[in-house]
Amino acid sequence: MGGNTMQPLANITPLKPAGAIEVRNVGQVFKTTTQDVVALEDVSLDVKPGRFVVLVGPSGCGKSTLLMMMAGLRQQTSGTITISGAPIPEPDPNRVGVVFQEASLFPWLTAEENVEFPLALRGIAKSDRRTRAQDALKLVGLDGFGKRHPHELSGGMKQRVSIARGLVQDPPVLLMDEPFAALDEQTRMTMGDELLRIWAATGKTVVFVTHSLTEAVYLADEVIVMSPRPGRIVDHLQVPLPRPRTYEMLSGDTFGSLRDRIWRHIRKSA
Amino acid sequence: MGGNTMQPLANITPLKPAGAIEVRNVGQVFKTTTQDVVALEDVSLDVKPGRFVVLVGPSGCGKSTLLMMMAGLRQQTSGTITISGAPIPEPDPNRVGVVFQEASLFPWLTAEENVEFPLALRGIAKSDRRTRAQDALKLVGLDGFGKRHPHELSGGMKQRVSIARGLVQDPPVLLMDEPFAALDEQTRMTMGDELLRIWAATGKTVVFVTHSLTEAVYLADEVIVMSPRPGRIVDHLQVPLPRPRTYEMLSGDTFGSLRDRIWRHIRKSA
Amino acid sequence: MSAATLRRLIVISLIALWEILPRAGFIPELFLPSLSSTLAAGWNEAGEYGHALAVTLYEVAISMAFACGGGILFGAVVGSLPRPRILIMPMVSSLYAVPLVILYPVFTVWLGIGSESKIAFASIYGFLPTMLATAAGIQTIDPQLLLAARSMGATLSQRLVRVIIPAAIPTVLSGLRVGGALVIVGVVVSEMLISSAGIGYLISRYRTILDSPHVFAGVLLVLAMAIAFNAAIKWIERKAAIWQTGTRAGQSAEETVPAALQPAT
Amino acid sequence: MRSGLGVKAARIAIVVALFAIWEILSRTGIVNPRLLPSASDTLATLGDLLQRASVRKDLAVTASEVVTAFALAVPVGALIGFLIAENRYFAEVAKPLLFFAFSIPKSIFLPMFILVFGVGFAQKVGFGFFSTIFIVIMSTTTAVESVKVEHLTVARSYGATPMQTAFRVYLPSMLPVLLEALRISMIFNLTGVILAEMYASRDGIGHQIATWGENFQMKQLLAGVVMIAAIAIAFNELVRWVETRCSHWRT
Amino acid sequence: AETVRIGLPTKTYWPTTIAETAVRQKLFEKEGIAAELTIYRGGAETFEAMAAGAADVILDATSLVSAGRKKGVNSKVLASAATGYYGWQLMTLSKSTLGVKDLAGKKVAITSAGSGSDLLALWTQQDKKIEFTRVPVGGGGLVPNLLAGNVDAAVVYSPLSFQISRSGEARTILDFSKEVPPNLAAGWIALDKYVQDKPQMVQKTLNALYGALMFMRANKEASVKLITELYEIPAEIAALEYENTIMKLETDGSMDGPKIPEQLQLALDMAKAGGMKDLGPAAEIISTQFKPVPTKF
Ligand SMILES: Nc1ncnc2c1ncn2[C@@H]1O[C@H](COP(=O)(O)OP(=O)(O)OP(=O)(O)O)[C@@H](O)[C@H]1O
Ligand SMILES: Nc1ncnc2c1ncn2[C@@H]1O[C@H](COP(=O)(O)OP(=O)(O)OP(=O)(O)O)[C@@H](O)[C@H]1O
Ligand SMILES: Cc1ncc(C[n+]2csc(CCO)c2C)c(N)n1
Ligand SMILES: [Mg+2]
Ligand SMILES: [Mg+2]
Repeated sequence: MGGNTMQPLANITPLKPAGAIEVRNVGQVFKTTTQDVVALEDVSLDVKPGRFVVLVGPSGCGKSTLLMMMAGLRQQTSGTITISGAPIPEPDPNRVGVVFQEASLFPWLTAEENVEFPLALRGIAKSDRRTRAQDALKLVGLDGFGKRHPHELSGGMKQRVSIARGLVQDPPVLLMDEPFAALDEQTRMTMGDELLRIWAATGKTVVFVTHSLTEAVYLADEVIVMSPRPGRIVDHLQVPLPRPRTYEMLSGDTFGSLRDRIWRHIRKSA
Repeated sequence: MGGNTMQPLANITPLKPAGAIEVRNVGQVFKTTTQDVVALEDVSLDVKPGRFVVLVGPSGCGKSTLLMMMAGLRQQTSGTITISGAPIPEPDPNRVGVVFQEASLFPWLTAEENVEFPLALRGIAKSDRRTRAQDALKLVGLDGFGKRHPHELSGGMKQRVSIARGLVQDPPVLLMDEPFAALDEQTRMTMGDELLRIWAATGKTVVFVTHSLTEAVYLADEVIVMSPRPGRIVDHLQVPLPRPRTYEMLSGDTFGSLRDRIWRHIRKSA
Repeated sequence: MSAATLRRLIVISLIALWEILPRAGFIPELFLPSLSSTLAAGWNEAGEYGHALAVTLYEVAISMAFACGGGILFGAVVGSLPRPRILIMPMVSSLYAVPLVILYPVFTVWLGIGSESKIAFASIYGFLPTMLATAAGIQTIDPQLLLAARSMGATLSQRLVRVIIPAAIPTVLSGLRVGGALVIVGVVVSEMLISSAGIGYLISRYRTILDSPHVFAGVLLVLAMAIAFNAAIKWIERKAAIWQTGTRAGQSAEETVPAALQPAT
Repeated sequence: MRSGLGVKAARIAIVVALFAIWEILSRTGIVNPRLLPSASDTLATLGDLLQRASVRKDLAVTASEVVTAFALAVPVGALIGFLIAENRYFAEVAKPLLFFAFSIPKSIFLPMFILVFGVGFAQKVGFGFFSTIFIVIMSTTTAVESVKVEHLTVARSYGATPMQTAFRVYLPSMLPVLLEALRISMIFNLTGVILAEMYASRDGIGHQIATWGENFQMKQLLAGVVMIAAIAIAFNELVRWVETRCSHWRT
Repeated sequence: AETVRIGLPTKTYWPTTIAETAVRQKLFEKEGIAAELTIYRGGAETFEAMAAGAADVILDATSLVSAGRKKGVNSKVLASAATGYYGWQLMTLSKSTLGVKDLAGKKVAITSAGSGSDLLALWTQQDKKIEFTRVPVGGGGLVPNLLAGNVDAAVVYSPLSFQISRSGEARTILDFSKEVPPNLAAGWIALDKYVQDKPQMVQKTLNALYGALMFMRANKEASVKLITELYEIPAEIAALEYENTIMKLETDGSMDGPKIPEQLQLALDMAKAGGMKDLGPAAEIISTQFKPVPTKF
């Protein structure tokens, strides 16, 4: 996987390097039939290129909404967002890839074809596509399941296909919305390590939503903690643990105190 | 919530008390377009009435499938299953309630109406229904969200509505398929405690699937560990921790060693 | 008894009744001539019927392309764009609410009396149900799938071809069934009303002179077209079955669905 | 649905524009006004016709036939469609036959209806029913097939009876497709009844329209068509209104 | 009173006027019966309705009676009504200079294949020894297609023919009422079974119908007014219709006359030339059982 898809960006954004995310005073209000819901209020955030940022916060605080806006899938009610220096009024797979909270696989395609889908959109040759899709499926431990249709897969397997689909696109920024929620702990850990390996190798910027504080600290360079509705950023922690991360760190003091600090925020807000 | 829905069962099952689950040499084979998939093989299991049993195992090992069979929603290829002493060829909400892995709410109903749904099916009066639904929603921390439609709720909120829908029917056996997967840790813990409280008060039998080993040990009387496909039971642990469970127990030795024992199984199988 | 056997039995008994009822005098030959005399009548004028069939098939084929191709494309575009949908759909379905058959004789003034007017009429007749069904099918698509495709940078046409149409396949197929059938009906009816060629023309000509065996020979040909069309749709359905695995239509297309998946009824 | 005033205005504008084009085509003689009387003339004639007691009676007759045929065809067709979608055996037996019946031009059978029902209310209703039922059956079948399996599983797990499943899961899931079907069915129904009236009748608006057509009374013919179109469109709008009321939960 | 169901081929065809007059002048009532008029889409449809038992007495082309006998529908011509195609004309646009002979190779509109207009078009081809294309355009398509220039000529029936010639849009190049030799084109018809079961009803019905004709002949003003009203046409066109069709109809109706078999055979021969097969001899379809006694008005 090369970074060649990033090249066209050089023309658009001479100032900011590819992969930088800037969120400035962003707010989001949903109009429902009954009342207006302020989902996010005055959120500002800077993610430097190549950083692994984890977003945590209570259910319904607006994490998915923030991700959708960064992906250009939803427009903020106020404020600005730039990705690699340019605003993102429309989804742009050359800049941003998304793994959704719900697997959202195409039921009429096999696992393999689902993973190939974003490549097919760009007109990549069939054989090339197949190889890359199979690599991605191997990465998520679904070697040999390529020919299955989504309804023939378990919940966790679907989610893994969805992750493979996100990875295969290889954009400079990867947004992942609770990608490991449906996985068992072993698979979750293996995939976490795999993700870190890919991240380190490709220099991607990753924004990752999770409910597991252990996972958050284990994966992140920085953890961003959000308050319940209306969602605001209440803390922004740097994780000073060295890379590569190891399971031993989980029982270390640094790890424990960071986890505790986040936990207190979450607890307070509930 | 009373146990009055259990009374009619006395006539059907004079021998076994309501809530007992017996799984005998059960197997499940899926025929797919390409090949036959043996999802479960020779699974036997006894759950005494009023026990809280947690099912863990790697993704795709057949946990959901086993639950579907206990619920009468899918017929086993071989073996027998009895609930409260009688086989369950058809779903029977008086015996078994289910909370599904995917929220599967009805999009045309509000959160409240979704929770009321099982009650409405039994012809319970509107006002009574509403009160009970609102109680259930309060229980899952969704007070005030009753009038929202599913598409206006976050992933975790939908899952909680689905849990409320499972709780509101009050059957002697409750099957829960990863109900807390989409929740943040705080909500997850609160809801776990809430579930334990309801369980203790009503004497229900609960079969609970989770990927969190901590959650498994924290909640369970017994933990059943399954191997990867074809799914078999590889371990059946009793959790000797006293009730009510407290967060302090999480750091205790008993807890740690149980968690470790399960972890080794899962790790081995991966 | 297997379903196919029972169906065959029904068909055979219908055919037998067709022969017996007129012969026994239960139905006057004017209304229903026996099957054998119908076949004989058709055979005697085989050349004439062959020529008429060619004309009708030509008109059906072109109308089918317009109605089904256009209907699916238009329905998909309109159904997936919220603004045009709100604006156009009500107008289109209102337009369809106008019983056009009444105006057909007047239409011929502008479209001429040849194949063009039949093709135009049948195309409109078949276009709208196909389009409406496609648009309706698209509205029931899981929005999450469209979101996912959008996030991967699918262009409008890619979303249309790769997401919207496959997801709407079951509905589109049924729209196609209805639309295609209406194309056949539309061509034959307009031929019956005004034309100088085609099966519909033969039917109405022979009716005017009370030549019922020849009328029913024409009807028989229409039935044959319906059967052929049905077979074609079945073929497409089988091809598309793999696409429908997420829906109940797909579930029942599979032989392997366990009994437990079947609803209680 | 917040379609807003803008959309309504645009819609009205389109309708007005269509009438204006019609008026101009006819007035300027681009189209022979004998073949296409102007919109204003047609509307004036329409007003005139509506004044006539006989036309009003014809309308009432047609309306009663249409309503009766529809009231019979929709429940019966929906029931059969439902059975077909739900029962594999029944479906395999009936589906090809019904589809086949659907693809036959129904007007061939008009004489048969006279044979069975004579000429009158029953024959019109019978033919209207016959023209409508197949499309209702086929649409219902499709609508049923669009129901999500997960939703059925949930209902089943709560022990929903077939009736409850029908009304609480099928009906709301199917509603968009079903309403669409209802719309198309009404058109088939209306066309069927009018065709039957044109074929043989003592009264009814279809009968009048046939006569106007044969006598080259273009103003009356167009006025009659506009009248029927208006009725059909009114029904269409009614269905749409129900649709927007029932599908507020959609995004 | 018992009701006779009278079937009529189209609204603006003269039998409708006759039957309507009989109703309005209460002639059926005077005969002690009631009548129910039903208008059908054309001659074949009217005949089908009678065969189906939906109409008791109809007016229709006599050739259909003969064709029907071979299809198991046993009916007879009870009374002669018209021996010519009154009001039927071959017309072109006024601005066209075509004559009948010039139509060779051109397009001529007829209502539908096998119908009365087709018969006349075929007759024209035979009589004038020319070949043209007959284009069926339906009743509603005749004038529009003529005016739009889609066809070169059209076989037009009354009162439409009078109307468009009056308005100056079209002109007559062949008047069938004059050119076609007298033949028993149309008659009042009933099923044998009905005649057998209810001869009295048949007699009374014929009495009322011919009584209506007598009334119309005697009351021009009232008749023209009725036609004006019924057809929604200007009075002057109605007057033309009255003069050129109503006044030409057979007043006697008797099937006993010496010329009847011959005129009927001529009608059948014309139908045969028009494509009808299986027509029996004229004698088969004549019933001389009834002689209309016009009801007094
Ligand atoms: N389409 C919508 N209409 C109205 N309200 C909405 C809509 N989408 C989301 N919301 C509301 O916005 C808030 C934030 O939702 P969001 O999905 O971003 O939460 P989240 O942080 O991802 O939660 P979870 O962890 O449960 O997935 C919630 O309160 C939700 O109810
Ligand atoms: N309809 C089906 N057709 C074919 N195979 C299926 C079907 N449903 C499930 N399977 C297979 O059966 C196995 C067990 O699936 P199941 O959903 O029970 O797993 P699970 O233990 O619940 O996994 P997860 O934790 O990921 O939800 C999987 O390998 C899956 O691929
Ligand atoms: C307005 C009008 N008049 C007559 C006929 C046809 N038609 C029915 S019965 C009959 C008797 C003489 O053949 C004829 C000509 C028609 N279709 N439309
Ligand atoms: Mg979320
Ligand atoms: Mg599962």
